[in-house]
Amino acid sequence: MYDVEAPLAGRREVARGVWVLGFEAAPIAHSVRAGQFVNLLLRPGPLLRRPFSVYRVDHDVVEVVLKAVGEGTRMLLELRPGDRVSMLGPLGTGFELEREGGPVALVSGGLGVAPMPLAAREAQALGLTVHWVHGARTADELCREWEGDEAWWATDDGSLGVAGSVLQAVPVGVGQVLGCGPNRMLAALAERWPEAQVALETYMGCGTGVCLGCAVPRTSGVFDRACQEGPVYRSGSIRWRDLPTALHYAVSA
Amino acid sequence: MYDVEAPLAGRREVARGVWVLGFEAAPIAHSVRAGQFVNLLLRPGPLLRRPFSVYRVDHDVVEVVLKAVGEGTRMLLELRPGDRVSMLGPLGTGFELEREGGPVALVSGGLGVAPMPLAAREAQALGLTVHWVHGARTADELCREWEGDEAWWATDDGSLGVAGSVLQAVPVGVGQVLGCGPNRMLAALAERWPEAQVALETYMGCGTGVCLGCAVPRTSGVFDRACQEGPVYRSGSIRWRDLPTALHYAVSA
Amino acid sequence: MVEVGGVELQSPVMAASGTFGYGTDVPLCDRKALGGMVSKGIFLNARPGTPPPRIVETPSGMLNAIGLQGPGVEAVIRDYAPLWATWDFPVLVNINGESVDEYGELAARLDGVPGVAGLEVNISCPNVREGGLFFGNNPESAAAVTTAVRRRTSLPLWVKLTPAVSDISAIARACEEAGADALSAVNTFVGMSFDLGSGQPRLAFRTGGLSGPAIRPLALYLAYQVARAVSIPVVGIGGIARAEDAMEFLLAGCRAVQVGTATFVDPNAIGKIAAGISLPLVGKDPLAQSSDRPLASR
Amino acid sequence: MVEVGGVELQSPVMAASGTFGYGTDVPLCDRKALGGMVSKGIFLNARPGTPPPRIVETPSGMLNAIGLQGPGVEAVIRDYAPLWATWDFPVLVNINGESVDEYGELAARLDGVPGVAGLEVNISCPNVREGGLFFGNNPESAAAVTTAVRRRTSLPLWVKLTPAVSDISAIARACEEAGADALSAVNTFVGMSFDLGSGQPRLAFRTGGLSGPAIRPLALYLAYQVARAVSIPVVGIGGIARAEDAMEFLLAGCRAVQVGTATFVDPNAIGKIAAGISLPLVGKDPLAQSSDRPLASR
Ligand SMILES: Cc1cc2nc3c(=O)[nH]c(=O)nc-3n(C[C@H](O)[C@H](O)[C@H](O)COP(=O)(O)OP(=O)(O)OC[C@H]3O[C@@H](n4cnc5c(N)ncnc54)[C@H](O)[C@@H]3O)c2cc1C
Ligand SMILES: Cc1cc2nc3c(=O)[nH]c(=O)nc-3n(C[C@H](O)[C@H](O)[C@H](O)COP(=O)(O)OP(=O)(O)OC[C@H]3O[C@@H](n4cnc5c(N)ncnc54)[C@H](O)[C@@H]3O)c2cc1C
Ligand SMILES: Cc1cc2nc3c(=O)[nH]c(=O)nc-3n(C[C@H](O)[C@H](O)[C@H](O)COP(=O)(O)O)c2cc1C
Ligand SMILES: Cc1cc2nc3c(=O)[nH]c(=O)nc-3n(C[C@H](O)[C@H](O)[C@H](O)COP(=O)(O)O)c2cc1C
Ligand code: FES
Ligand code: FES
Repeated sequence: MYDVEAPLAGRREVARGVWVLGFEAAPIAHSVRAGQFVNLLLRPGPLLRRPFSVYRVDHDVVEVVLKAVGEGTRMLLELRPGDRVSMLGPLGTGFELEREGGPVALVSGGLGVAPMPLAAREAQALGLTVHWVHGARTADELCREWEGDEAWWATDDGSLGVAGSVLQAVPVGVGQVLGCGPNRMLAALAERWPEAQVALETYMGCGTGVCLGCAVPRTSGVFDRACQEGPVYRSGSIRWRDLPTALHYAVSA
Repeated sequence: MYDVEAPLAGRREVARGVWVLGFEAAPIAHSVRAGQFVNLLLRPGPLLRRPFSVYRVDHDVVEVVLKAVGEGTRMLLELRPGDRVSMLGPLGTGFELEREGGPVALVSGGLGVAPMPLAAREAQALGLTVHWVHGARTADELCREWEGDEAWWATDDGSLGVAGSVLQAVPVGVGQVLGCGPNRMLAALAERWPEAQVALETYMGCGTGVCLGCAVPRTSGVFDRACQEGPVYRSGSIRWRDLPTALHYAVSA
Repeated sequence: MVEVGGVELQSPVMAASGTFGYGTDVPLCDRKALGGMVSKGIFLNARPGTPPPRIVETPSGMLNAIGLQGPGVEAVIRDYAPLWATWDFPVLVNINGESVDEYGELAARLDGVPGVAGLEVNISCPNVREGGLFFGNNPESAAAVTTAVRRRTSLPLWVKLTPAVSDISAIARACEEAGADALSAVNTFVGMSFDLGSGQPRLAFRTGGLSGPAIRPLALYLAYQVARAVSIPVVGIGGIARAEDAMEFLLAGCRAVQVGTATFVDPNAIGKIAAGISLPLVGKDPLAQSSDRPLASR
Repeated sequence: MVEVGGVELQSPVMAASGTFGYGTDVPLCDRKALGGMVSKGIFLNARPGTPPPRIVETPSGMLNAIGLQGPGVEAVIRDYAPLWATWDFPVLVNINGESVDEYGELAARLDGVPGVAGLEVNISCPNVREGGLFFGNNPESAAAVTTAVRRRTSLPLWVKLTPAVSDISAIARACEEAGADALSAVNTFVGMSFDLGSGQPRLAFRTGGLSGPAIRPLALYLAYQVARAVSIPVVGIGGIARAEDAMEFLLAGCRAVQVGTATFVDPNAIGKIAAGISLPLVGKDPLAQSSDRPLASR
């Protein structure tokens, strides 16, 4: 775990209103694994850090992908090159891919695309075939960037790829399923692939395992810490009914 | 009173660490009088507004002069051209000059220079002779800009002008004295010129007269509002002993 | 129009006592959107207030120790009430006493004065006889003040509750039983701050009342408890700066809200808040839906 | 070294209960600067905690409703105490009960366990027998808990006070008389927040404890009152994020401080705070200098 004063190195738009921000943070860039996250602090800014999956790594640069949903994300998108954030990471436990596990499907909805490029690279490094499966509401909300061997698309309105849920776009014959997206989508994914690995979002206090704020209800009856044992879990091990379906609120000054 | 979303138009350094910031705020620029102030709000930023005397006006631009002393002033100095603040003003009651009152001495210590350029122009518009009397600790802390007919300088260390208090630099024969600076300096000024008009600083809650936070103890026994009846007072009408001598504190996140 | 304890408000968003003066100094506030206002707190006699510094900014909040500076009731009746009588929105007078009798006396003087739409009784005043604890700190003294006021006036009577108490529900019920028509919840929380240079408290008065967004979650919980405890209307107060904040108090069971510190930041905060409240929400009753679990655990 | 109620601290800056786990998960904290730590609060038996959401951010603060999730006392004795015994800084165990007896029982189990430097008794727990009000809400139940613990242990005994009470001095004195060696002031303030979409409270538990800089002025005033009321040492807690904040509590009469929420923001907050405290200041006694004016007025 490192705490890096990370300057913004660059940014690009990858879907309507969705931006990739790259921050220089060498020690994190060199140690992060797919599915792990970083926790960003803005000063001035809201009290708590904001967690983001690592999207990609480019030499010393750690990339995250986001859109403005509240005060913190709005401020992140207003940063100018050279502006610094405090980046804490890498945090959490990422995906585990098996060399013998067969072809991989990376299934993401909306901003759930975030952990997938790193996962694609790790899978390819293991010699695995990678199916990139990505869905959004409309074509212009789809993330334009993808990695892997073949891409499959889905949109709610059918403006690109399969019309309907991203789950319908998953090709047959995959051996390992990795998922990320809204809890509702992940719950559906769990019904079909209980062995799938999913990366969850929860509200977080610390991101480092000490506050117990990020409780994930497991079928074993316990609450796990999304920031420590998670955010990646076997989808069948989650009590989906006890997870909030929509995470949203905003803090005012 | 106007509330203007005012973009930063430009800035310049006028003494070591002391900057003039110009904001576009036409309705305020066209109505402000010498000694009045504006109340600036930063978002994101500290909860309350920050009061600043109007330094100069240039067409639609309102200028203030400041240095970094805490969170709010630090953030103001980090603004980039085009960044907006909310500017409320003009506020308070300014100086009153008399056409028949004789030559004017504008006596300022440090950042107390703030209301003086406007005062100089108003005095000259009345046909009055203006003595600019300005002091600071050292020569490089003196504000380099001045207005009026003749300038007199003082520094604590004698590096420029009179060595010692700015009061010693005031020339003889002035009819009207206007003062601004640390309360200690103004108290001394009051002993010598009880009829002088001084612009005070107090902590302020609202700047608009409703909170009663900016209490100024008058010799009449009442507490006045610096933001409404003030910030300019006859120096002899203030109970100097009941004013805090140093105003300073800082808020953390 | 919203009716609260006998007062007809223009909107559910009012100006809180001590943050709007006597209503004469807030030119930028949209007075059409203003539900009503509560005057700065007054005593029977004029009070000079406390010496400066009176204000300390704190994270998302501010401490104030004004000392209830004001001209006394007769001057208010003479100088302000006639103006209020000409305004479209109702003005309540916030009354304060050093003794139970003083509260009663104030109520009597204000009874029937044109322009005075009601009284808001501030029980966050030190009870001089009981060692300086607030009247609002226990049900008995809160009820005693309410009763004294009720006996001497037929004006709508709101009681403004003190926040830092062990059980606000008991105090709320005591005020209701003693004849309050509505309850305002809540006043500022007592706090302090030290200056590291001098080693002394930053406020000349040492302690002050904390207001602003910092206290919102606390005030909301107190208003929620009060709304559950009584059947008279509750006016929520504390840290409201946006329409969303006001709606949280309405969801918590309040009939209206008051806005204080936000007016210092934006003189038209009330106008914006009133404009932003979406009314469908106001009907929802969260209390009806949620089960009754114990109320705290960390 | 600073001695507080029988515990030798490495510095005056400690980690607060529930914000440092069991001390095993904070790799970036400078452990040389750490005065000591208090464990996450435990009960006699394992507890699953409350369902999510457990956290809500608020202006300069956060609400939490964790529900005292933990493994129970035997697991703590087995899994953590042996580790603590090897550490340079002292570890206090934060104990919680649903009844007075449960507190006593916990104290007995932890008595004499190597690695346990002392007990911090959290009295901000709902007293199930008394209708769910906190044990810490009145002097009698606070004293009853303290007495029960004192009887069953010779360990240093700190009592952690509840903030939202009418008169914290009385409660502090009751705990001192019942045998507390030090007092921790204060715990979180109960608050809440509503989600406008659902019309329901944002926390699954409905209410939660407010912590962070928002509460600092309130916590400071409470710690100040406690320090004036008792002669045992007081440990100040609430919103401390910088060395300057810690120094305010020391000026208010505290012997040491605890840092909670700031650790979430900066895992080495404690290291920085401890490094930044300038000791000359610690000697000053503002209370000796200031006159005794009544304590609040707005
Ligand atoms: C492990 C993890 C990885 C994430 N990865 C990404 C990512 O790659 N891209 C991305 O856009 N978002 C990601 N999120 C969600 C992201 O953290 C939130 O969108 C962000 O914190 C919102 O902050 P805000 O200030 O803009 O919103 P506000 O609503 O103002 O935030 C208020 C509070 O709510 C929390 N919050 C709000 N929405 C969420 C949410 N959906 N999940 C968790 N906390 C939330 C904030 O952290 C904050 O404490 C991730 C969350 C987690 C837990
Ligand atoms: C009528 C008036 C005119 C002023 N004109 C100028 C000017 O032209 N140039 C200039 O540099 N400064 C001026 N000041 C002082 C200026 O307002 C403060 O320096 C500024 O508010 C400090 O903010 P901060 O966030 O940097 O400091 P912080 O210390 O972080 O501020 C914390 C709080 O203290 C208040 N505060 C701190 N110092 C002062 C102070 N000296 N006076 C009043 N409030 C203070 C802030 O407003 C804020 O509420 C004026 C003050 C008043 C009342
Ligand atoms: C400067 C100031 C003065 C106040 N004066 C009074 C008063 O005279 N009487 C009263 O009952 N409340 C007074 N209050 C409390 C407010 O009416 C309100 O209850 C409190 O500020 C919380 O609301 P807010 O967070 O919106 O400011 C005052 C508050 C402030 C900030
Ligand atoms: C997530 C969280 C969990 C907490 N758990 C406990 C606890 O188990 N026992 C306890 O006595 N206090 C607990 N507290 C209270 C803190 O120890 C501390 O008193 C409070 O947070 C105020 O300090 P702060 O503002 O520095 O966080 C908890 C606080 C937080 C934020
Ligand atoms: S976010 Fe604090 S334990 Fe996971
Ligand atoms: S600053 Fe509020 S009345 Fe002057």
